[in-house]
Amino acid sequence: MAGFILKRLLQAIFVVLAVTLIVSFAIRLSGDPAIMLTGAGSVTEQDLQNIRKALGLDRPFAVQYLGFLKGIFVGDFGRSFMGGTPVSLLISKALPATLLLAFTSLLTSIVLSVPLGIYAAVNRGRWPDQLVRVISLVGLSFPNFWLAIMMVLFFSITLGLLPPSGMEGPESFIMPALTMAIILTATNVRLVRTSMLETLSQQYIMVARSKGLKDRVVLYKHALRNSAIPLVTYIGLQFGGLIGGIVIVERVFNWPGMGTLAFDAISARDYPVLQGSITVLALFIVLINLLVDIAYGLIDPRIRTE
Amino acid sequence: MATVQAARSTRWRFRSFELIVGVLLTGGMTLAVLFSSVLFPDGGESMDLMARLIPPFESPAHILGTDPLGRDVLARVIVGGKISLMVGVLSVIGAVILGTLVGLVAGYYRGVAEILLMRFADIQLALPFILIAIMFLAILGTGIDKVIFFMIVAQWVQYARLVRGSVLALRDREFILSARAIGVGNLRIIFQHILPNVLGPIVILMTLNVANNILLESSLTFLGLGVDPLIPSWGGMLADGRTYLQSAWWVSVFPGLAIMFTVLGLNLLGDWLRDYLDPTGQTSK
Amino acid sequence: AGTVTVAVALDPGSWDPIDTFIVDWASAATNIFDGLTSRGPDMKLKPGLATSWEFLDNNSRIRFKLRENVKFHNGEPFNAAAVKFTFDRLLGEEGKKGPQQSNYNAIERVEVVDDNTVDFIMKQPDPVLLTKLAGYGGMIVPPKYIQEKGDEYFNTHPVGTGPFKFVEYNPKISLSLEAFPEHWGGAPKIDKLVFRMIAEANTQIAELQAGRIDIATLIPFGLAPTVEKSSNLNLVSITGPTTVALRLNTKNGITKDVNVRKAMIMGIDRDAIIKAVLLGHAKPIASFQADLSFGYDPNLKPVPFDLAKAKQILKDAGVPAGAPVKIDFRGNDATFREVAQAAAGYLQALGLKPSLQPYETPVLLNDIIPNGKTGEAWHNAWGGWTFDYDNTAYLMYHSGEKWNPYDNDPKLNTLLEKQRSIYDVKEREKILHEIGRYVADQALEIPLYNQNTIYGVNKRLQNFDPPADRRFRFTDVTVN
Amino acid sequence: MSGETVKHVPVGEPLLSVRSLSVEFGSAEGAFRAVKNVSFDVQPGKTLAVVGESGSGKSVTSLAIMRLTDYTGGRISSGEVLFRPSKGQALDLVHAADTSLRSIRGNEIAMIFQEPMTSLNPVFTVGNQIAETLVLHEGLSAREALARAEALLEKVRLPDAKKLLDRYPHQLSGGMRQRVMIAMALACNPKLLIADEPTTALDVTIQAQILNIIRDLQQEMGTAVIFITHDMGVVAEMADDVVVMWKGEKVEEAPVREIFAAPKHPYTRALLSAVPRLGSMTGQPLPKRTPVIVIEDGAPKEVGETHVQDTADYAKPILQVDKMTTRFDVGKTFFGRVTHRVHAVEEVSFDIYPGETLALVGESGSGKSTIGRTLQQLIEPTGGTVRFDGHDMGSMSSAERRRLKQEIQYIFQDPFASLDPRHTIGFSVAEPIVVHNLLQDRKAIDRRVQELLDQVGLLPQHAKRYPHEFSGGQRQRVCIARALASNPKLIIADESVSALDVSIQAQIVNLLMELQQQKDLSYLFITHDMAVVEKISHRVAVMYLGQIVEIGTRQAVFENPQHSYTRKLLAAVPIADPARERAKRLIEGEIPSAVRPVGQEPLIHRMREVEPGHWVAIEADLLRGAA
Ligand SMILES: Nc1ncnc2c1ncn2[C@@H]1O[C@H](COP(=O)(O)OP(=O)(O)OP(=O)(O)O)[C@@H](O)[C@H]1O
Ligand SMILES: Nc1ncnc2c1ncn2[C@@H]1O[C@H](COP(=O)(O)OP(=O)(O)OP(=O)(O)O)[C@@H](O)[C@H]1O
Ligand SMILES: [Mg+2]
Ligand SMILES: [Mg+2]
Repeated sequence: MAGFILKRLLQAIFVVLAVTLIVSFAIRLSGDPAIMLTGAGSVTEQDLQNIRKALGLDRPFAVQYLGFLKGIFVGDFGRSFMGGTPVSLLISKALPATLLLAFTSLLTSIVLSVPLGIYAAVNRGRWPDQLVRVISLVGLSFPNFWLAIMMVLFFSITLGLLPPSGMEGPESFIMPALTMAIILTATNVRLVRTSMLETLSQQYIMVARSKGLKDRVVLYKHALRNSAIPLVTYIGLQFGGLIGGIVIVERVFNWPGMGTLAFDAISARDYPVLQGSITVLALFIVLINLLVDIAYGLIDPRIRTE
Repeated sequence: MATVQAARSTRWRFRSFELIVGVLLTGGMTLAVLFSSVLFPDGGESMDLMARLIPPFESPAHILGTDPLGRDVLARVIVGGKISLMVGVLSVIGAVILGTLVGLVAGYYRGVAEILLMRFADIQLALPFILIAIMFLAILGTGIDKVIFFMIVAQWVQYARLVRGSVLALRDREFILSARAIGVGNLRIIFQHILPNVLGPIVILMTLNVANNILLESSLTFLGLGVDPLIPSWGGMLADGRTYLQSAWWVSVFPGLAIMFTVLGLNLLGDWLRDYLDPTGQTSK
Repeated sequence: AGTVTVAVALDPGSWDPIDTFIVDWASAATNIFDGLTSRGPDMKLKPGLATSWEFLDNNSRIRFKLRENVKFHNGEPFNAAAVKFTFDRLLGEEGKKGPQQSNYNAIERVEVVDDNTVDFIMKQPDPVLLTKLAGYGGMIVPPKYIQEKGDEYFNTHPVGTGPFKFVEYNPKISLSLEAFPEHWGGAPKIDKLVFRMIAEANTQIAELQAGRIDIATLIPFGLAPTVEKSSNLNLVSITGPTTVALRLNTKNGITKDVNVRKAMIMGIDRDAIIKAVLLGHAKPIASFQADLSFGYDPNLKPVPFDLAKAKQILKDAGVPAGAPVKIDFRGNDATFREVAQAAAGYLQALGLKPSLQPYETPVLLNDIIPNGKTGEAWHNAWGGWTFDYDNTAYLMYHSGEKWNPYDNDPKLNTLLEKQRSIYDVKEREKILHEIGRYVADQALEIPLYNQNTIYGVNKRLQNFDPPADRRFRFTDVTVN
Repeated sequence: MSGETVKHVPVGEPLLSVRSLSVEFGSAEGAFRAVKNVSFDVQPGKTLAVVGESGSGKSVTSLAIMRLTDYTGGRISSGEVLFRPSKGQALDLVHAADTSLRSIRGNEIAMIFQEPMTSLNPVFTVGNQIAETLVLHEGLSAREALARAEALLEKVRLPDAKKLLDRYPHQLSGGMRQRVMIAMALACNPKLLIADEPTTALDVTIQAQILNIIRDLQQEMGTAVIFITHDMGVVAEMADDVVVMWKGEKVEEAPVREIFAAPKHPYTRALLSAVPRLGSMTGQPLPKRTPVIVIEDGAPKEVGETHVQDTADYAKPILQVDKMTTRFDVGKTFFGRVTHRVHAVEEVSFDIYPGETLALVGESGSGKSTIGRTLQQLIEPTGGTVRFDGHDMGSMSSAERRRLKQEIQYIFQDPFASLDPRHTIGFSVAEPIVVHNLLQDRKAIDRRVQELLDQVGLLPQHAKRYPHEFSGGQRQRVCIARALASNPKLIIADESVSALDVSIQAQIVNLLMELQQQKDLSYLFITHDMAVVEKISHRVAVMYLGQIVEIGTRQAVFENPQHSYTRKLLAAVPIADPARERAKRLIEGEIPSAVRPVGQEPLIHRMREVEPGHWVAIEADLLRGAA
């Protein structure tokens, strides 16, 4: 186990390094922050040079990149080109917001998709099954910003129940989390259903029933844990997609998270913020995947001993 | 024998629901899209600024109403299917072909190809998709071709992973061993024995991704990185219609419904196809 | 008493006046800082921290009398030293790092005459200097505070002489201010002023409808009717500084031909677009400036829409049917997305084959336009914040400017340079008129419209005088 | 299932009374009746064996008794299942309410299933799974339940019971798992135990142990047992009474001796005729095929002829294996260094002659399949030489090696798993012809496929069907046809008949022998079933832990077994003769593992010739090696 974690950590470092390299390089291909900072006015090349120098962009790419790497190790991601706020400060505010939202969404999706998936599997081929499958697909048919706006119109404007945007209290989480959860649920329901069907046909389920256990115990104790592996794997994979998709949800709900931070940084070509935020996001995604691998072992002892 | 019969008849009924509804939805949509140039010779481009935002079912000339520029929503939904389906289908096909080949090679031959693939996959998974899309399109510029290209680049790894996983599970299966025992060569094993057996999950992922990619175009438009708004597309219409959700719901709801029916149809067809591809009839899991 | 909440789209990141050019900065910071001059909601220039000024030494020295007994929020006195410090900083090393310096390059230095008098020594004439002193970079900052706390601290903890003082700043979320009762113009009537950064228009409207903000500043015209219909909201639509044009590529494609360009101008029914797409919240223009702008020529009329004639001209020019016209535009401008489609509809009616290419704004502004990679036409929206045609025309038409990737017209260059050296108002205006006519004659762009500034405002706001340039002052506003 | 009916059953009546039970699957119109009007009684403390071929409805009947068919999409369409619980009145389980059913399941009636590997939930500890029942039915606290679980594990003679409680199923061997399963079933002292083929998946020696345990516990606790099996040997050893099922119906019911002595129904007779009986070949030097009775159109019919298999030609071996060794690397350190190896095959030597069948016997994991797979070039050997037709395989070019795959064919244990489910069997049978380019013309290939199908007793139209559309026996015929397609000289049959019903098994064995006679085929026949080996083989090699411990003619090895392991193997085979005394054979312990740390090589034992051609390992060596 220790060896396994060590190996995965080494891989993780490699992945995060590769990600930082790709991002640092690509963002530099996409535009010059000096021009971004000067806006629409009349600027001379000299003005631009001055700004580049002030931002340290006059150095060769390798030097800039190494400097960035060095910074990472001491937890210093540099300062934003816009306003000079330390990137680490920006991230330390945005990261919890995003992680909270991401986990709430995942949790919501699990809470929705597990019972639905089990229900569909138990009723396989009958109308409840078809209904669940069809409904779950609706979530795939509208883009998340659209669902989000609709939800705001309904819950905030028509009913006046929830705040339309911002991160204020627990009620602020409901709509953003639901928006993302609906989309995740579409695929998760299928997944739960499939692996549940697989599990339910196993002999140990019949054995559990032959012991006189209640259906609920059979389904949620004996079957669910065995079906959880594919779900957990997928959730690990989803996390990356979730973080990607969070950009839009954060924007609609004006959520002060990493998506907003990174998106604004791209728009402004704010290299340090972008590099910093994508690095941290990548780190988290990798970490989540690592946790997923460890969770495997907890869920399924067969994997633990390998 | 009777069992097989009984099992098959229930399966057939189950399948036919999916097949009929799937074909009706997908086929209807495809036909409408294919014949859109006959149905709407103007390509949904005719603009009438004086007839903007007519609600649906009010004017016989505009059954589904008009958009803010006075263009016929029905025409644009039908014509828009062309681009949306093209984006969705081409990107998926491209990614499937690339990903499947890599996955087969990596899973079957293992070695360097596999290591490279897995590291690739790790990196790709660690990159927040939309953000990378924004950067990618900022560098390359926007355009349908680029959006498709990007989606292929971004998604092939999914298929490669999936295929690799299936191949790993398959390669030690007895029928592969028995083919090898007979003297069947590697290429034939890969394409005759392994590929047909991994198609099922690929089909399912494909149908899900078509939806995903149609919507991605929409998200890109939302973020200001869409494609030419003159060319109608479902995603573009949804994104543009967001300003009118309170005043003119029909502008975005109808393209959304079009996506929904297509997604539903494709998924049902996908489920059916997966079952069909599997002659053992272990019905839709 | 009470709190007013305003939604702005962007967070400038720094509240230091010399670091930014973002309008949203000004929407908020105008309440924190004062300049030597200021502009009212009617865009007329007024005294600010300077009570009067006079031009000396053949206009190369401008003497300002400063307002007395003015204090910064931290208690530091406002005086000539503060003015000198402000401009030394703007024109020196610190200013180099930001975008504002280049606007003020005409100033050689600032000299302290006495505690309440300063002289601006000019390097070269700048006819719009007084306007610029009301601009972002000219905001007066506290010398002691900055020297003590450092620039970085100042970025996120701004101190000025304005009617509201800084309370709290949550990057990307909000900026909170409270009334500064000792303000020289009198204490504000509300206690608190909050600016929330909300980038998405639909979200701003939703917050406005929910009564959680009082002013929404980001309203695509498509959403205007929604605001209008809400019982608790007012839609404010006032003439603003922003003009929108489709600039034309004079080097390549069919737009190389001046007659083709003219035909395109003639073939687009801009009145119809203004009426239908912009719902009347705009005015037609004949040159790339608003009617508030100095240099505006009321005699220059927009080319009237005439499809038949335009078609004829195109035919005479030998343009084949279906000739491509590619229009590059900012992809995130929801309103213009519709305008562009409408314009394209007209071009199509002319027998051309228009296509629209959305770009991420930085890419369009930093790469496509300056490097001459545009199609036949490109979207140019111009803020014209100085309300002086010079600020537009020079950048748009002088050769070598980044907004002018294609044209190099010696006559235009001469005219543009000439007006920059004259202080004589009448004379300058004449030249600016001439430039306007010449550009129209050359059909360098399709002038589309002067777009209104629109706000959604909660009806509970009283005495709110909406400014065209979005630089709100909430001194007199009350809420109920 | 509403309206709980309570019937009064007088004392002394049967514990369980199944009355005209019918079970259906599928929807009402296309319903398929898996069990038709079956009735039988189970007396307290007695064992009722239910026998019948695969698919005859045995499992469905047993599930229906506990009404577990509800969960498989089945429906009890008629009949009643009267059960007399220890407290209260007799109850018709068919109409019992869910709550009373649940209080009976696992408490009054318990069940053991066929596959010990999949009967235990892999993600919960053994202790947890046993205790669960106790907590549920006896209301014990978790701690008490665990203590009881430990006692139960001891009862089924599992060593180290306390530690076992915290183990997960995958950490146990098949035999241990089945014992855990038994412990779990017996946890609440059920009145009735239903054992559905509880030993089919196990090795013979383990099977013998499990049967012993069940019998002992039954006596100790007075439990009645319904024992489902298709192995007549097991029936003979276990049952008091026997119910024979055929196509969903009960065709015969009688005390066990009566069934064996005087079977009445044709199917029972067919079944008994096909049962290979160990010792039936005693005194005969060569294998012999004998006719089998099959039921065709409801009537018994004898197929096949008697023929002595005098096909072997001992002039020159076709295959010579010399000191072949195959090992697998398993444990690896973090840096990829191998720490453990499976010594699957160690210095094994034997020859096979044209027309001869060499049987390779031994228990699971002894390395039989590894030998076969190495010969078929599916695995690279670690050492030793193999000559085919005099040519050294190690020095062959790749083209020659490919050709060898045509001359040697392999038939796998599971015919279903070894056919690609996505291709028709016509495709599969044609594949060797195509890949070895034996025929080019499409038509000629089709003709050849038809011919092959015909040879193995299948119909031409079968070519278009998919594997799942065949029965197990038919599938194995397909595999044989496929093997024959390339005109091989040697066929390696790896447990090729183990998964089949006895009557089908007998037919396939006959088919193989017939083909051997026609085509002069050599067989390497891998199996653990001693009875089949006796019937088919010319010579026998017994494997233990990767080495051959005894090799010789069949007659020599069976009639004069020298090695203790060979004897143990023979003794563990259940004898299909209830008249024989039910000896309590003491076979204890598990087979040691072939996994060894790197550097710790197993000892290669020496062989001695006890009679001409009959070699036996010197046991002293072996014991030292295993220790
Ligand atoms: N869930 C089910 N759905 C449909 N048919 C079923 C189902 N379970 C069993 N059957 C059918 O019922 C018949 C009897 O099956 P059953 O499992 O009882 O046979 P069996 O005698 O136990 O055979 P085996 O020895 O192979 O275990 C078979 O034809 C089988 O295909
Ligand atoms: N690919 C492999 N990797 C590691 N170990 C293996 C591999 N194949 C077989 N083994 C091990 O080699 C030993 C011999 O296996 P083999 O399959 O030859 O046994 P067998 O006698 O055929 O048993 P069975 O009757 O169960 O088929 C076993 O311990 C097995 O676990
Ligand atoms: Mg069975
Ligand atoms: Mg084997």
